[in-house]
Amino acid sequence: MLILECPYCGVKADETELSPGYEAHLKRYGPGSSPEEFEAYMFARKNPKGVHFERWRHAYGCGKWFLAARCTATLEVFGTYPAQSGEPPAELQAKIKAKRPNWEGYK
Amino acid sequence: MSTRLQKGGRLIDRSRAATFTFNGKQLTGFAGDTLAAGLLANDQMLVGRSFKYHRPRGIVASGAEEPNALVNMGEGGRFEPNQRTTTTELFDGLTATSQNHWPSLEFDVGVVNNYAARFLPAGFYYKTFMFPRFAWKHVFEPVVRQSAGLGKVPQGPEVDRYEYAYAFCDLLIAGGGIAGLQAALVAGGAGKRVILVEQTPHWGGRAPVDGDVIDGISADEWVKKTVQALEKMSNVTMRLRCMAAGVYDHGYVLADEKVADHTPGDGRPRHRLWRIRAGKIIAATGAIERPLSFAGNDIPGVMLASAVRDYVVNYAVSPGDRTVIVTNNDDAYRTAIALKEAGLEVPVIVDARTNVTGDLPAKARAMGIRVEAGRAVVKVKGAKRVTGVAIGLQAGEGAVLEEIACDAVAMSGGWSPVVHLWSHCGGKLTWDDAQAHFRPDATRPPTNQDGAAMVATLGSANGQLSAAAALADVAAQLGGKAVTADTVHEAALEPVWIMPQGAGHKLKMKMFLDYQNDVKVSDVQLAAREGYTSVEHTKRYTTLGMATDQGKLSNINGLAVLAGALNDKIPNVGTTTFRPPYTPVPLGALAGESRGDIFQPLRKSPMHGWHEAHGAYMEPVGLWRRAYCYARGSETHEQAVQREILNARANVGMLDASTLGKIIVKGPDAGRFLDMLYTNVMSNLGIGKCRYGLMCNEQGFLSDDGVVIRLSDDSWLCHTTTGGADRIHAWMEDWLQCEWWDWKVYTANVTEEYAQIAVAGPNARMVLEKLGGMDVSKETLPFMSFADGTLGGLPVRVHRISFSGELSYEIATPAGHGLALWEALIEAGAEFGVMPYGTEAMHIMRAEKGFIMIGDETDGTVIPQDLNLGWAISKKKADYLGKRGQERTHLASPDRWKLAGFEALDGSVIPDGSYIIADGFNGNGQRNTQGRVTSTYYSPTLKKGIAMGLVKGGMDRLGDVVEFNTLTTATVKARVVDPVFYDKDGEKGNA
Amino acid sequence: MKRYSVFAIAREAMNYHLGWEKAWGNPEPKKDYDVIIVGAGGHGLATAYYLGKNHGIKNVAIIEKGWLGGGNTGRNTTIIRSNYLQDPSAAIYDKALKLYEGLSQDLNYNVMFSPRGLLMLAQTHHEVRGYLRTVHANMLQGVTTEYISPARVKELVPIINIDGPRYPVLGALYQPRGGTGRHDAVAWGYARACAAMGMDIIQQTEVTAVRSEAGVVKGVETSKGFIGCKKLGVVVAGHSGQLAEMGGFRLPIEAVALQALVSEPIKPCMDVVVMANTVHGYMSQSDKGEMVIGGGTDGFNNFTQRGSFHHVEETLRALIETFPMISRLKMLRQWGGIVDMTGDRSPIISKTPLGNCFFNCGWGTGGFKAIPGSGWAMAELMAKGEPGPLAEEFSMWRFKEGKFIDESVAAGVAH
Amino acid sequence: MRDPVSPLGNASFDGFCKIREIGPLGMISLRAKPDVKELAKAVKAAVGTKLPAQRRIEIAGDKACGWMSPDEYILILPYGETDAAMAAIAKAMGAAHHLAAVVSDARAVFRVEGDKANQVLAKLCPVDLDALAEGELRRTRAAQVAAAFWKEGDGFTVVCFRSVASYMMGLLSHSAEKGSELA
Repeated sequence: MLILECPYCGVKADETELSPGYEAHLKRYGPGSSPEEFEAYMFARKNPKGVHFERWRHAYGCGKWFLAARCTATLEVFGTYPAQSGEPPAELQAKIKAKRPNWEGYK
Repeated sequence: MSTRLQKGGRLIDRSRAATFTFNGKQLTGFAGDTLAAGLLANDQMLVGRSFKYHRPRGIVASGAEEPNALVNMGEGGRFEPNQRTTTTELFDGLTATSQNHWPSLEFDVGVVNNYAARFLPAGFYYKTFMFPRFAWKHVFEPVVRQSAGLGKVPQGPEVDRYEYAYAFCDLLIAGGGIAGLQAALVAGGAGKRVILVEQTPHWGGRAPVDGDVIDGISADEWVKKTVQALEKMSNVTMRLRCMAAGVYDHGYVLADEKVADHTPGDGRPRHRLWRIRAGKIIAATGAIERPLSFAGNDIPGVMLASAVRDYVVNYAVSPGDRTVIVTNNDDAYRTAIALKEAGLEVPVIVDARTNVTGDLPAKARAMGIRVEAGRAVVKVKGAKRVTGVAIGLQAGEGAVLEEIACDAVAMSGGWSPVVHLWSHCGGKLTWDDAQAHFRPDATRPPTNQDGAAMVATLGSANGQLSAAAALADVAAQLGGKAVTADTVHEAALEPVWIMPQGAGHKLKMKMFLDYQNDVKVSDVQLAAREGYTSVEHTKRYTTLGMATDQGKLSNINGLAVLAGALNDKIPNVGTTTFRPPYTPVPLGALAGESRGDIFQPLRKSPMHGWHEAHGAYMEPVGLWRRAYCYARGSETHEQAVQREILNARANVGMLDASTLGKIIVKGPDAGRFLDMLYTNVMSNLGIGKCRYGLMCNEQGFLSDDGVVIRLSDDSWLCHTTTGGADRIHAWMEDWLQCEWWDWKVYTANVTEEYAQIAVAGPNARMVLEKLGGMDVSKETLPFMSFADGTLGGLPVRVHRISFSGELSYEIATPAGHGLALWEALIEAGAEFGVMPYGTEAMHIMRAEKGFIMIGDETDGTVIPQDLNLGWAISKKKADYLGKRGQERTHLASPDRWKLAGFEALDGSVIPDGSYIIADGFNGNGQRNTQGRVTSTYYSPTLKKGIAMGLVKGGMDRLGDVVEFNTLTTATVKARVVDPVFYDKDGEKGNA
Repeated sequence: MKRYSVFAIAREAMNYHLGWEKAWGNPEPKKDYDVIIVGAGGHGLATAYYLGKNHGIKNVAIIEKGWLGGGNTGRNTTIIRSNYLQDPSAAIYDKALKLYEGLSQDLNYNVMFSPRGLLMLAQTHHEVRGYLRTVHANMLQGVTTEYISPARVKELVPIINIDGPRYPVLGALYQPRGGTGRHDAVAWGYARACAAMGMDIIQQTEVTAVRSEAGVVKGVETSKGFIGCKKLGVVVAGHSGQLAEMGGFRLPIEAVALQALVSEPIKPCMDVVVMANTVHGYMSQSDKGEMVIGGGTDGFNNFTQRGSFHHVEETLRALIETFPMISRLKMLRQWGGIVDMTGDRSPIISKTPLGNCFFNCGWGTGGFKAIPGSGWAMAELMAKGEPGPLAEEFSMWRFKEGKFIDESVAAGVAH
Repeated sequence: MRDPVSPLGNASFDGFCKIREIGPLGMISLRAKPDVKELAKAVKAAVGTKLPAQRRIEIAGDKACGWMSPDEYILILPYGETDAAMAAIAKAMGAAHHLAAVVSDARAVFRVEGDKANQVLAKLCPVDLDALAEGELRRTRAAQVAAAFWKEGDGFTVVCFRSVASYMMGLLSHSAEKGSELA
């Protein structure tokens, strides 16, 4: 039963107030992309046992999508940040690196 | 025999008798008794039969760990099987019956299994019952099932109510013994928000029973004083009868509060399920005494030493006149002393240790109790009740030195911390050699969302078994004013896993580890011998610890026996996983308030009440209820649907379309956004106009459709399907927030702001004109346009769109006016023959017109191209959601099944769900297919069966005859036709 | 290996059951094998078994990180059925069902397959139509199913509340041959049969890397050192992603938690398996008398074998609505498993970009019922290097082509 | 023009708290970002309050403005005044990017009154009510539906969607049953 803090409204939201949205920072491939690119965009998922970047929507709240860095093995949450982010904030990446020295980075 | 003592009983109120029945027999106890205490007070030691061998079973314990004393309780809608008598509070009028026997508790036919026990070792069923093949299901399994199970099946519908409650705290303390109370006092004093829960109806735990002295006063007094102090703290919440059932991630704790189990029918919720979010959790959940494994340790009258003490001290119940104590530790001497002090006889204390020292044995000896060191109970004599014990050397093989008559045996194999809450989220354990138990390893706690320790254990749960140690533990972990308990010197225990240590196979087949599931020492050894050496294999193969007590008594003894059999150390064998709940929780409590009218939200349109009042048969559509049809008099639903259709085609009908989604999309980039969302172009739609549009997911599959209208230069209103409103709104927001966040677009889901009514049929315009208020003529309001205005004095937006193929107006009005508008239309339409129609008529009318329906023609694997909707897919657009997906080889294949109409050659209705057969069989021997039906109805308009479906080749197959399968060997031959069956030129809708 | 039978039990009983042999051994790994299977769950063991039985490949090691049968094989709700909609699914699940029907005899181990019948309730008109479609499809697939009336449902399941109030039962898809099996026994039975063929089941051994040369697999690094092989089969459910990464490619898989629970045991009251997909719950009664209950999955990646409790509550609310009397039963134990979900929720039985390396995964919430069929198909794929008809459609490349095997289309079908 | 009807006709329930359905109230959903300078003006013009900060509701007599999300506000006012307010918003916002929609009829509004009102909500919402500040508008879930509430007077005002009004009434009544007080 996760708690994730919504970066928009500051609520420490209960999992039941949220809708999950799976992997974050996917690049959309539209017309003109190769079959491999499109497949990667639609299906190939990182699915790490460890640090995972994912999408959540504060569905029973402000309705906004946000992103979270969470460990799928311990469920530790390293941080949340707005969905309008091209990549995880640098300080969040540093925090994760400090806590998980073997982490290979978000890419 | 067991009986009520004349004096004592710290928890009972002798002034309040409670009459109850057991197996129809009327018995009397006192307020404050548990049902088990009440039964024992009436000499009812035999209370049930075991699972497998149907052996007689008596009360073993005095708390949540009880494996045997489970009863059917209550009657009718309050009947509940498997109620644990040791945790059930006695109340006046309680009724209970024993379980798992036939015909009676005293004489149970199932006991034949006991005589055949030798042939029924662990896992015997895996090795037999295999022939003949059908026999397992039809012969053996029914016998196994009938003899297994425990309680009876509840019959009546539930009569009680339940509720959830949420709570938040810095610190949740589970367990209201002295460690929990002191922890609450310290944390509460430090200003923390504390919730303290205790599963029993009493604070204080075992300390008062054990006669501890804390801060110079009796434990009883100290508990009272501490509780009073806590009650004064506004930041501390205390709940009795509230069991912390499970710890979940991120500090989430479920706790089950038995609000009214002991006062049934008083109108309060029976249970309340607390959902607590705690910053930190402290498990001060105590410890559980272990049985000893000697032959006949399951005979009624053999009890845990601590339980014997509880019954004497708490309830003034004597389990027997002569109680033999058998132990490997000093604590059991407390029981001997308590019995002696109550005036009962203790013929002997059988102590497995060769060297017995310590304060308590000294006291026992001083009281004149005989202590035999280095001795073992070789076996217990008796059948339905203990009659004596045979004693031998613990170091021996079972030679009997002496037989002693007794009617009860109190055993103690040491104590195991209750580590469940620690372990639920992965807290690790460490083996404590000195105390021969697993206790929490504080260096490997379960962690929370911050990666920090989430649970701590205190007191006995942390292996600090004495009062002094427990309180010192609180001080060490939480600080606060030091509270000290008088120290009693206790000598070390000596681990004893098999008694006597050299016992032979015959004895080991009578040494029970798991009383309820009938798992014996010999079974665990057999599992090890056969290679089921992982602790999980052993557990599953023997069913050790899988009974309703989940191994609270049996696990450690079983592990030790397994370790012995593998010649390995106990910690290397490890434990099985602790899973919630700590003790079983009623499913009703877990479902909370959700039943009956508030089982799920039932969404109602503003006209919902009208439909119900007018005979509508309502069907669930998502969480909505929509009118399926309005049957009149003796009409069947089918007849009603046909009447509604014919009337709409001949006169005029009305449909409640309020559930359709309505989403405003506005902004400088709104047109561009809609062009990405829909397969066709919406940016060039004229203001005041309507356009049908399709939406696909990124895979390319059709996900929703609806009419889009242009409200102004920068705003559109998108209609979605009933099921699509929230989904599509979320979909829009997803793209706007996560992909195109620099586009200037806002959306608003205004679905529920409006009631929407379709008025359809040749007389539709006349009905609207009768109401008056705006010009709804063909010239002013042509097909596929809309206008705002009033009708009958109500504010409306009128759309000229048609899903029925008839002249049709869809009228939206603020929901608060919905019913008024509906009634006004019904009234105005009376002279034009208006009738409401339901969803089924709508389905059929649209099928007659060849309109597709999301969910019928689509199923998540269909693309618009399959449905001949290419006209609604822009060829000019470089991109739209789903375009790339549709380019994939399988989706672009010419072999895809495509939409066509079908008419059975004999005019019949093609069976719903049927497939179009193709020649031959595939590699797996399955008949090849070339299509399937998607919508099939009897058309009352055309007086014949019509169908839409997908077929390889689609409209290229016009005129072909294909074969649909049926649920018999027969097939239905049908011709491929144009799916527009009615008004092919669309003259009616345009009228 | 001595055969199990009632006579064997009687014989051993005379000797306090001291004479039973080990069901499987505890071997040290050899230097190399013809085939290594990673994962000694039901699917992995079945693969090994059929490699030996059908293809004569017996120089096989099955490597298991924990204890055999300890993953999803030992934590599912034991439902067995084959009433699937799509041809490839119906084929492999029905193959599995047919093998289950004779599995106890085949393995000489009673897996307690109990064809007690399985019902999927139709509680909306949409669901009615979905199941009518399935029953027509099954007809052509050779899978025997029926669409039955509410009255017949009530006859089969007297404890059901047929009239709602919220979702009246409108009918049901009934597969009389469906039922349950004893999950642990399936793993144990296959394990014992593999051991009897001389295969090595190596437990408590973790694969840490996949070694390959020139795009062809050579063996695996393990916590017990390198073990060579000619062919590698990976059958590790929730951990498939990690193994694929070791092999240098990515799978369309996400691991999520699926939860289940059992009630305390009561006397027999329900002789069929009931699935109610509108309200997301399914229930059967075990031979011990427990009501075995499952529901939906969590919506986020999770490797903890613990789920979020609100899903359990949702399932129970739904089932109490359907079976009001269970309100008075108690939850005895709840647990979670890691299930591997693909893009279309159907499995992958496939060659991979790495030569001689084969994956069997993605069974999501429906793996147990497939075990024998999955093992059969995987063994065929591994033995021949090319998929047979059973595995053909389950290639890992189907997503690129958009060739889905989507079972959710008929009516939200849980497992 | 006829008066609109509230979803439940102002039903009420007496338990350990009083539950009343109120309304219909006028409501406008206004979407714009707070850094759009016209926004504060528009809110002022429509309901007379200042722009609320994150998770706040500004109340002025029978009008209010609540923060719903970083770019969404709810304006509350008498039912009959929404047209005027919409006009005022349109005027104040001018060409600035925004969306304003009347949602009065899309909502049901309840009052939960009494000194144990928080206990009713504590049974339904996963919200730490002790931590709820004065003037805080909390959007959350009440059992299985979306809800928003804030403290006002001797209790709470609770808003949900119109279609689930009777479900919400059922929840609130069940939770306020006499004898089921939490403390």
